[in-house]
Amino acid sequence: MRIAVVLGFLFAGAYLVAVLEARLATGRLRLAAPGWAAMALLGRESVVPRQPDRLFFETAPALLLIAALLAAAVLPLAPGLFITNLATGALFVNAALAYVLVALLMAGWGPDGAYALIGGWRFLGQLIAYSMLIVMPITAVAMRAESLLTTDIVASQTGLWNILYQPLGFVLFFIAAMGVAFLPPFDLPSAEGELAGGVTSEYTGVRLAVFRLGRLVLVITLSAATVVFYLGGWLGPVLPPWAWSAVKILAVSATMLLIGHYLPRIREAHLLAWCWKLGIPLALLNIFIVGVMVLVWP
Amino acid sequence: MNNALAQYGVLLGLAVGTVGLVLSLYAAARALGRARRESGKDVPATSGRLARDPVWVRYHARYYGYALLFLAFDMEMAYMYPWAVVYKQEGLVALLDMGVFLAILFLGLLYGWSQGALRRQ
Amino acid sequence: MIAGARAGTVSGLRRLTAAAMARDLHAIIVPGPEVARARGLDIESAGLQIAATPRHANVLLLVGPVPRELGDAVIVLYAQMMRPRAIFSLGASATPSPLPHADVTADLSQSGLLDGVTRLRSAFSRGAFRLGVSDFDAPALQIRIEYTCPMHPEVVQDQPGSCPKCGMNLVPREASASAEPHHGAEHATPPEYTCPMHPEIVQGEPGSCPKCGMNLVPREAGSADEHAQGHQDADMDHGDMGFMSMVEVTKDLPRSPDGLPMDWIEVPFGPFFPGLPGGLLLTLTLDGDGIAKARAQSLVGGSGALPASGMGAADFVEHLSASDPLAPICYRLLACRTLEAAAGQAPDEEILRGRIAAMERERIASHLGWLALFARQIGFGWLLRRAASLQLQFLHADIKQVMALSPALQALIKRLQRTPLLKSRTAGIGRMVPDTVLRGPVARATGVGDDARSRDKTCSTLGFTAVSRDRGDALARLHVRLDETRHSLALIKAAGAIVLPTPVDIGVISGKGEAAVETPRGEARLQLTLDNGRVIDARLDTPSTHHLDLVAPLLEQQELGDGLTTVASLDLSPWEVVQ
Amino acid sequence: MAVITLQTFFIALFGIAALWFGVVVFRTSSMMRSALALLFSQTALGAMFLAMQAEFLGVLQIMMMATEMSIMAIFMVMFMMDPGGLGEMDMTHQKRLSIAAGVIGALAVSGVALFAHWGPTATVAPAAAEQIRGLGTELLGRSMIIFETAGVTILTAMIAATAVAMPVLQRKKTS
Amino acid sequence: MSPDLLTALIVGAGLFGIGLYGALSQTNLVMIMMGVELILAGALVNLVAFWRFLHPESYAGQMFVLIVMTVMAVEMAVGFGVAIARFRARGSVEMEEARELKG
Repeated sequence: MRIAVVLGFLFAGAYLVAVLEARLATGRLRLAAPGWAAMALLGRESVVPRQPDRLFFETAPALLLIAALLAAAVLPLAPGLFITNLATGALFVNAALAYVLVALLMAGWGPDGAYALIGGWRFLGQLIAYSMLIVMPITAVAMRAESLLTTDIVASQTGLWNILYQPLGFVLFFIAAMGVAFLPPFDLPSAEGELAGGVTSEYTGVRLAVFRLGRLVLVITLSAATVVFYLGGWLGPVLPPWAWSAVKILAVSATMLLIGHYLPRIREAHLLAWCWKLGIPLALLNIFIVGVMVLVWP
Repeated sequence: MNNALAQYGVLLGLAVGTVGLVLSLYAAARALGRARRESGKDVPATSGRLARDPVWVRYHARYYGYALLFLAFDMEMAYMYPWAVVYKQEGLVALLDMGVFLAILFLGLLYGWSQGALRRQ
Repeated sequence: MIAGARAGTVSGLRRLTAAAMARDLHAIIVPGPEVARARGLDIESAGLQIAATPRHANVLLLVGPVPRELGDAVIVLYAQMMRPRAIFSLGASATPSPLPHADVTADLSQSGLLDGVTRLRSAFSRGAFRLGVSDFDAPALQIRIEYTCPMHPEVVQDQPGSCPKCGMNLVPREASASAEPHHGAEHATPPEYTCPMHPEIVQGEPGSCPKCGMNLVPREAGSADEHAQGHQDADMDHGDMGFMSMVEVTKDLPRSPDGLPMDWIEVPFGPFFPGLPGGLLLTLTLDGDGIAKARAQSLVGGSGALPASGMGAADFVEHLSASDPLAPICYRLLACRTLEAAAGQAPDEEILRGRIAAMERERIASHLGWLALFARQIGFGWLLRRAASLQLQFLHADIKQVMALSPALQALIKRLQRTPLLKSRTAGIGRMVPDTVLRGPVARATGVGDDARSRDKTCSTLGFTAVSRDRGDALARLHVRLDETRHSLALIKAAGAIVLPTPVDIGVISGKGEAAVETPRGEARLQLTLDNGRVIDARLDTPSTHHLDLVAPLLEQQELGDGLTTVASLDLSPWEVVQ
Repeated sequence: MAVITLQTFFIALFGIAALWFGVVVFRTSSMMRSALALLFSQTALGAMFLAMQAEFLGVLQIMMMATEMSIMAIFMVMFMMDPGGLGEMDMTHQKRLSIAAGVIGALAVSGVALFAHWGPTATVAPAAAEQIRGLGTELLGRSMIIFETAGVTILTAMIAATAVAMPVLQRKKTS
Repeated sequence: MSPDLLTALIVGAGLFGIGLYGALSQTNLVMIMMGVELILAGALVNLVAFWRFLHPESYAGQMFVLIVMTVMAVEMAVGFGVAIARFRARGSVEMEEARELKG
């Protein structure tokens, strides 16, 4: 029951993200649009390119969805409302998200098409850029909570949300989260103007539908992670806890999409250079600052 | 103890269930008909040209300088998580200890930077 | 009913998905969305979403007649779309030869588009599935399997076997059926000869390379596209090797600047690549995601040839105006001016001013269209939508509407100057030095203030001053164009009215004339010869013709995304390229 | 008292998966498949660690190997002759010797495992949260020097890799 | 002894055997490294099993696992560094060729 509620929430959130995405792309708000689009994809043909690595081509969309769902499985929406509550929750989120990379590499390699291939390898470069900025800010969060349990992490923010306690970490994590979900301006692997769709360019019909579903769930998952780690999870006055989680998660997703809408795509060389030459030193600084603060003012 | 194992079971079940969901979607799509095999349809789309050559060739990834450093630098997280959990309880010792560790790693990063590893090759 | 329907009886789930497809139309546009917008079509407000690849499209939208050279590419696009797929033709009833007839045809106008989309929807919801569909096939899609060695691409034969050079099993590869089979002594097409170091040198007989003096090596005509250029060292000889040596394989490969010899692949970007103007074919030899070599060509450029009997003056004006759908008014103006120069006539000042206003209005619209295309290339969603909608409003605006739109345009320009990441995205990309072949905003971005308008008296009286920036990169080109739109607004305001250029009656005269017009892409010049009132010879010199040749050297060693940004920032119009 | 429990079943299941993927690594000619097979072999090991209730180590293994083996994949594709495996090329030598060595090695180690006296086995593992804390205390306590040595090792590796891999000419130009 | 420990140790032995085969039979530096990775993975399984079933109270066992993981990462970083250098110099990472070219 609990699991069904969480899954229902995730898919409903993914649907709303799709509505917003369609709104930004077409300029019109149509609540039914993603539903019709999914239905239409189901009805269209779905071909496998000739001489592909068929195993990879077929596995990638499902793996993307599984990775996104597993990462969401350790994120609580309210006290007691979670799929699992692993003792290593904060680490497990990272572990599951690492398979987003694997899925995209497979999707890039599988079809034996130039645009997809370049997209896949680009995402590996992107991971090398953002990965440390996911891991290190989460470490700082765990330092404050003295636990990797996601419920403990939310509980540790009772007095002051982490976005205020460690704003630097929040900024880094937020940017890196957009990188994981390959949302604009970090949509290097699936860029339309550079690779005509990149890793998604050979997916059609129902396979494309699964791929897009995976991507949407991934966006919701990353928003949920941001909320749990930095925005106090379910904490908040008046409203019931689950409502707070819902509001915050949707707000974070919307922010992610809107930011991308108003920015041009980043260059890969810049992404790598900025993340390593600026991001990692800042993340280390963040750990140090939080370290001192935890000792001085717990 | 069983609690933890049960949780892993739930995660495994979630993964298997997702595979089931995906397969049932594929089955629904299959029920609507198979894709017709037509010439040119299954060639990877390159904006109006039939590019039939295989592209699985030795790929020049220009970020290999970063990749080398990343392989080593990535290891730091294995130590940082257990450290973060006991940080508050251990106090200053932990701060100094990890400070030294991270400073050592950061030296490596600086070395790589100075040698031109941190750029597009 | 649509020709590209899926097979199956209409019932249950199929009916539901057909209804969904009617509500979810994704179009791939031929020749490209920028042409559709320049013709005043608002594709997205009509309910069609613009797809980046034929894989994700279910509507093939033909805007105007398809140029002959794009025929094969359109066939490939159609073949690569998933069923159910429909052809929607605006302003032309005929489709390129083996394609089925257009499922829906409509006038080339916004109302025609809207009407057509309505019919398209009902065609989908009624006919997405039907019994007895036939496969689509065309000669352009035929393939032939040939066998090649993965390590020695020059080894190609029709039968499977092992490589004579290294003994590896040959792998099957697809080649276009029209190319000549590799085995067999006689060649229907004669071999051509090319230099191993300079693949651009190709000639019909053996000889030595004019660039380096090396002996030219023979190559199958028409096979150039199938081989990555890095592999063409046909005289590599290691037949006596005992085992397969990678040292041998890689020693002759060209190396990247960092010294690693990798494989190069040749990838087409175009003619329907999102983010590049439709009809422009960019063939990039990629070394990883870096560009090793580039080749740019226009598939839709005209030859400039006129019918032998010549053309009437009014027809000529229409002909020239239609030659570039991206700047029709400027070319109309160019034709009119040249005819007037030949006839020695000049319209009165009022008309001259009005014409300049029309040209400047087109400049604004064209620059906005470029912004939309550029935004698509650099993945800037907001700018794409904003610039496209402004372009459509400016396209046919009268003077009052132009003035009313002015604040919105100014706001857009201001906003762009404040956008984070835009500067880092464009600065330093595609840097050019001042060069005499450069024209228009591209030249002015290198610090050269040359502008045909500064030689025009009427323009000067309206207070025209040329803008220039000196960085020479994509950012400078962006800034020049933004500044130009501002100046254009001022010019239109000063001119006071917009008058479309119409030819004055030149009578039955003979003579030569020459004129120049600063089109949005730079100065276009026209020389023509009149014989008894008919145009018998016309020589057109356009900016994109020259800019196209610059693409190849400019792109070398750039990152793929940067290279495409460079091309987009040049604002090429493949239509005006004179071949 | 050898009872086959569900736990044993899953340990064996993931163990067999790890072995099978390990075999695939050397049996496919596609380099990408080879690298990803190694990845999934390591992932299966991680799952096996979870089944053995070493939660932190299991999750860590699953996470680290995903990124490291993906990077391995790009290096494979960079440096192998035919990364797509289209040529079915044989890239091995001294096959018989190697198989013999592999089999004998595996048998010898299993023999040790079978016949050594391991003494009584623990049935109860500490709770997962406790494990992380325990490991943290260990890091900052008795194993502190080991931990710092690991840091120095990583530093050495970073320096060695950079110094070897970066082209000499470029090195002079920068800095 | 428990079947769990035995299973784990046999899996470790199997990985060791496969890795040994790979390291000996492959001609390519990168493939040899994959063999070494598998050998190290076999060591990892054994270490985790020993910790779990023999000394769950001592975290030195887990510490060993972390060190082996570090060794894996270090081996990969240095190995690929060498591979890049070799490839740049010779255009190949085949060990066989390395030997022949020298001698």
